[in-house]
Amino acid sequence: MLKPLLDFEKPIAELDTLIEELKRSAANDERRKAAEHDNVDIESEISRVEERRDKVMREVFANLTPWNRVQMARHPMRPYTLDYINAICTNFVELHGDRIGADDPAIVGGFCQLNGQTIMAIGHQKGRDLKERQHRNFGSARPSGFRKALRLMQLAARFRKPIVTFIDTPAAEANLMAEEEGISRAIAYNIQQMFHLEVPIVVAVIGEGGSGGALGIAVGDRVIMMEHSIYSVIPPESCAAILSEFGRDRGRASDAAAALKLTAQHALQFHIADSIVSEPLGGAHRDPIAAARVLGNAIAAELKELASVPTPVLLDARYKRYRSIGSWEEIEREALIVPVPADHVEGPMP
Amino acid sequence: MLKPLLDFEKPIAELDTLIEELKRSAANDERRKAAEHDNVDIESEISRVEERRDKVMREVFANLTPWNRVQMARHPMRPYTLDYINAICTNFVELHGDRIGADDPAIVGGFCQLNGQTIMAIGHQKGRDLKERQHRNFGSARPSGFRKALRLMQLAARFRKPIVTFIDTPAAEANLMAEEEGISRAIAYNIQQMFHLEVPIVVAVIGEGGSGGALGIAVGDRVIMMEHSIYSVIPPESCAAILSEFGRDRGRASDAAAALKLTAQHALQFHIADSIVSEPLGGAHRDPIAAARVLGNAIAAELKELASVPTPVLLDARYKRYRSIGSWEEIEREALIVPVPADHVEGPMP
Amino acid sequence: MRAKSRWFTKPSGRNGSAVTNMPEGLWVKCPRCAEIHFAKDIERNLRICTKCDYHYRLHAYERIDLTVDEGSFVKINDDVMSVDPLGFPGYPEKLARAISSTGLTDAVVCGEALIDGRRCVISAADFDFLGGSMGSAVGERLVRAMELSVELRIPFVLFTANGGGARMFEGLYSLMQMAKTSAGLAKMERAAVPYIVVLTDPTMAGVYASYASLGDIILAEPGALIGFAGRRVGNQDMGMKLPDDFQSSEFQFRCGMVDQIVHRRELRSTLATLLMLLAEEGSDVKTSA
Amino acid sequence: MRAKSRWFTKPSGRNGSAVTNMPEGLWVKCPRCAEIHFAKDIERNLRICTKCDYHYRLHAYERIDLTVDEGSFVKINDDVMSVDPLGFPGYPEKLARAISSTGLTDAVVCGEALIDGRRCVISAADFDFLGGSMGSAVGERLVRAMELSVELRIPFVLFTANGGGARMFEGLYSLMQMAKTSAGLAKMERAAVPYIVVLTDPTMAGVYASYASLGDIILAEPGALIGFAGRRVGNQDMGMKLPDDFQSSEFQFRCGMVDQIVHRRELRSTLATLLMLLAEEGSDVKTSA
Ligand SMILES: [Zn+2]
Ligand SMILES: [Zn+2]
Repeated sequence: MLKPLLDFEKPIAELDTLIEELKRSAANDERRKAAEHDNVDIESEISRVEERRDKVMREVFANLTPWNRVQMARHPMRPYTLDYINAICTNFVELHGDRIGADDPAIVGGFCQLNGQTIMAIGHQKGRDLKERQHRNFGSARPSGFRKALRLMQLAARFRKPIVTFIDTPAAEANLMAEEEGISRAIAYNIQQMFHLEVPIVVAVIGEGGSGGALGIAVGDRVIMMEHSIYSVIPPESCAAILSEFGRDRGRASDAAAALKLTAQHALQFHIADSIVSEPLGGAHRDPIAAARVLGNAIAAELKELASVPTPVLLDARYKRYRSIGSWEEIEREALIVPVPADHVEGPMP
Repeated sequence: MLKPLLDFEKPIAELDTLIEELKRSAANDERRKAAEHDNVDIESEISRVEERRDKVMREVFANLTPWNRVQMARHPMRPYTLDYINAICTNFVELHGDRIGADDPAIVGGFCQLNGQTIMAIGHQKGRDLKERQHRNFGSARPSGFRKALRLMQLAARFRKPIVTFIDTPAAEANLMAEEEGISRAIAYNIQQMFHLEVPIVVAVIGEGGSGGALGIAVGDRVIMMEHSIYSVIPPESCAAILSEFGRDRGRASDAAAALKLTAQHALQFHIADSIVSEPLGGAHRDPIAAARVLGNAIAAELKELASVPTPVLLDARYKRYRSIGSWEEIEREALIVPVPADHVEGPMP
Repeated sequence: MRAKSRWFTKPSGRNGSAVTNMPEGLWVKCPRCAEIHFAKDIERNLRICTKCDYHYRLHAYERIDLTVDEGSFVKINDDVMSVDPLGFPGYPEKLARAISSTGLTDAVVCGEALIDGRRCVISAADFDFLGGSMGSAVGERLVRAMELSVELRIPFVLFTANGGGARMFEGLYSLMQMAKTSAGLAKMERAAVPYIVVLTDPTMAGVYASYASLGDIILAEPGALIGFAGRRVGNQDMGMKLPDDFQSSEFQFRCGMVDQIVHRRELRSTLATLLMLLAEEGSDVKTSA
Repeated sequence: MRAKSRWFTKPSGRNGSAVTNMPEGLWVKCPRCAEIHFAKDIERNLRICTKCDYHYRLHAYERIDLTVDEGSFVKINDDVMSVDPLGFPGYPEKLARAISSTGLTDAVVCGEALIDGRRCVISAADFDFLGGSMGSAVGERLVRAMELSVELRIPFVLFTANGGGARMFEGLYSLMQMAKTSAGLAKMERAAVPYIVVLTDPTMAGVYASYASLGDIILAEPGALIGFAGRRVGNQDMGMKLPDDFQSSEFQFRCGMVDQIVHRRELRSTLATLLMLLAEEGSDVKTSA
């Protein structure tokens, strides 16, 4: 089966294929002898191609556009929440159900151990193959998913177990049934109640941080973003489709992606993310175990730091963290002029 | 339109009709003159019939069977929750919805004032005519009804407003949808959470206290029962249909009603009700305003008493109240014999 | 482009509002029943169609005028202004246009006021200001209003009409205003200070999925558009027939999200009753207007 | 009638249980797949059908034996006995019969035990004792178990099998055991002591509508009957087709009421893992059995 590839991964994949072929030759006595006969050193040839591959990879990944980041965040081979939980944690016991009427497979959660400490791990869950994707509703949570998540978070808080959430959703479900079951209220209530949880919360954005659907489980004391994850108020396609600036054309999603400043690097710059976890060269899916190890260490380090914070201080800091987010200015009445930033001013300043 | 009547109300109703006719005559000049001509004093005739009617009524109501009490509790003319709220309270603002997916008309609730004090009034609501009865699901609450009630109770607790609940339900809804939406969990969760509510709760059983469907909003610091209300673990019809002692015959519901000891007077005797509110002679429906006044005063008196109890004491007393309910005995190993009460023992005691 | 205009117009309404939303001209055609009315008749009828009861949208100051005791409104937070943190194409121009056309400094107006003699903090959004959308300035204004409510221990009454949801021109900052306003409401919840929401036409997306859904009590005007995702999105994704009243006040009421649908004519008295009922024990003294 | 028999039989199981539920005779027919098995084979297979995986009901002590560390079970509350508070026709006789036929003193057995070295309070119901129904004695036993959990700060693990719900022979007293047990669980909730429920066949009515639904974590054995009202009642009232798995573990799982359906073979290890995960910080020391 061919692995799905992004366009800019193709030159890398070609070299990967070449390396694999060379390795197969090296393992094949006959071919090996033939190569020796031709004075070809397969080992050094492999090293040479690997170097070239890594160089290409470095170049490609040094020049990712915001749209490329969106593609990386949505990469079909990217590790998902359960991949990380299984790699980072032990003794995961998945807990199900909202105790109201449903169990939403688009959000998973349960108790497990990280470095010997019990945590509550919760995250959006996408599916790998078509069947599982549909089962998981592409990671778009329904109201019952948010309610299950809140139930589990409150359970964890009662038993004083810290909470780790994994964010990876295109958006919350928005169909008729979601509306009937109060998707807006479910998200809003989660966000509000997360400010009351008396345990540390670490949020890890591992893929798509899709607007309210992400935020519904993403209020935390620390927000970690994977290098190739994104966090956005609106999918760039929808943004492009709405705004005349992008010709109301979904095809111009890449322009919208650039305008929205939705990359992990921007979130860090805006002080909405606290740190970025580097991914293996080429992205987490090229080496999921290594990616998980680095993320796991980052989460553990944050949890360790938060463990010593007294609960009232923790809750107060959480409040202040979100209370202070925003970019605005306070203007004296007399100075009231339209606040146009310098690079949008036409003509000389007065 | 003929008012619905119970069998044992018929002799009373006949006299009522006669009194009404006499009064019409008294108000009619022509007939009055005819009566005077015949030396009949209509006024004293009215008094005489009224006295007889009251005597019959006293006799009938002094000899109600448990089954008659069940009939009274279910009387189609009996005042319902909203009748009491409207009679007792002012400024009632009904609040709707469980914030999850539905608003259940079988439970109503909202803020209002009782003697100038804000309370949260909540109750099962039956319907008077066929259409409203169906709309109210005959007072059988769905999971969303219990969830709405809990939301309102928690709202009241946050704003430190006491809670008054009115109990009048045959049972909780038990159909497929109720099961799917977790009717059992909804009831259980309400019961549990009511032990956390940091405000006084007064429960008034006004009609049918139907098992779990009643208890789901009936955990309180005081339980008042109307004279002709009942409180039962199972409808007597179902009890009769299940047990061979009653020939597994729904028709023997009256025997089951007697065995179940489900009247207000029994509940008082079992220390499950704290007091009984007397109803006007003939039942609350003969004078709903008077009935409401007495109930209102009883509730207000309980609230006044509870207002001065410090919250931790209140919650502790509520716990102890329910923790101590039950009839059992602790038997030393050596003394282990089947605990058969005296009136069931056959033959002479040893 | 550099806007030269000052964006606050001379106050003319009862509470210092600029009357801007009166339909232009003598006649007005009802968007629901298509009846032609004298504009004056609609105006006199609280902006409700005299034939089909359609509730026209109100501007923020019109809303406040209809709700609070005359002369009691004291504006707050009005100097918290939006900036363009992302350098988003077209945003500064849109902002300038909204400011000059509405006479407002951003999409919500906040203040302190009396309703039937009872103190409260009040806020109203204006759909004509970028669809009433929530950017950083809106978030900051609302949180300040909430904090004032907590400080004074007086209820916060909020009218929505934030059809635009989060203001995407501010990217992640605008998304985070959902968390910011909800943080403020968590604080109100802990302080047990009442928060009453009135959902008005239209209330969508990031606003409905944050502070608009979190009222201790949630009222709605009849027939308002209230929902999560745009109707088109819903249609597309579902391939199923939507109910006629999808995403209306009535739909949300049926789904248990709304306490009461209140006719505009009853709104002020309902709010007054609620403020009376929710007054703290011992503090239930009306302030004379 | 006056029962003369003592109702406790000589302990014979690992934890002092009377082995009573082994199908009589050499052969046993599976109630689900109708396959005829050697009784010994079923017994060896934890009372699970070797063909269709049907989970036979277990007696209280069999359940405890399967769950706790050998020899660790210490019975409590066993002397709390039912009386006949209402003088209900036939109740004393039924009680006497249940006692002598099961060898139990009432429908639930409670105790302290170790599961994989971790202390807990444990309780198991026995369907053969008046359908496992909840009377005053059951309520008292369970609340004492909860209070012990709180006192010792160790989890409470409860197995249901209370098909009978509330024990109607005790009238209002039995109904009130729903409130009494829920009160105990409110206390556990406030004390933040874990409460783990395992729903087993059958769990209905007043039991499911009180403590059986209130687990912090709720597990269920496959194929158990779990629901509110009897199937007939449901059918009657609805006049609609019920799903094939109506009121099964799987149905309740689908409806979000159950955390996990756990095969009997995995139950002990799942409980052990949960007790390990839920151990309080600093107290996570296993006691050697
Ligand atoms: Zn019209
Ligand atoms: Zn079988």
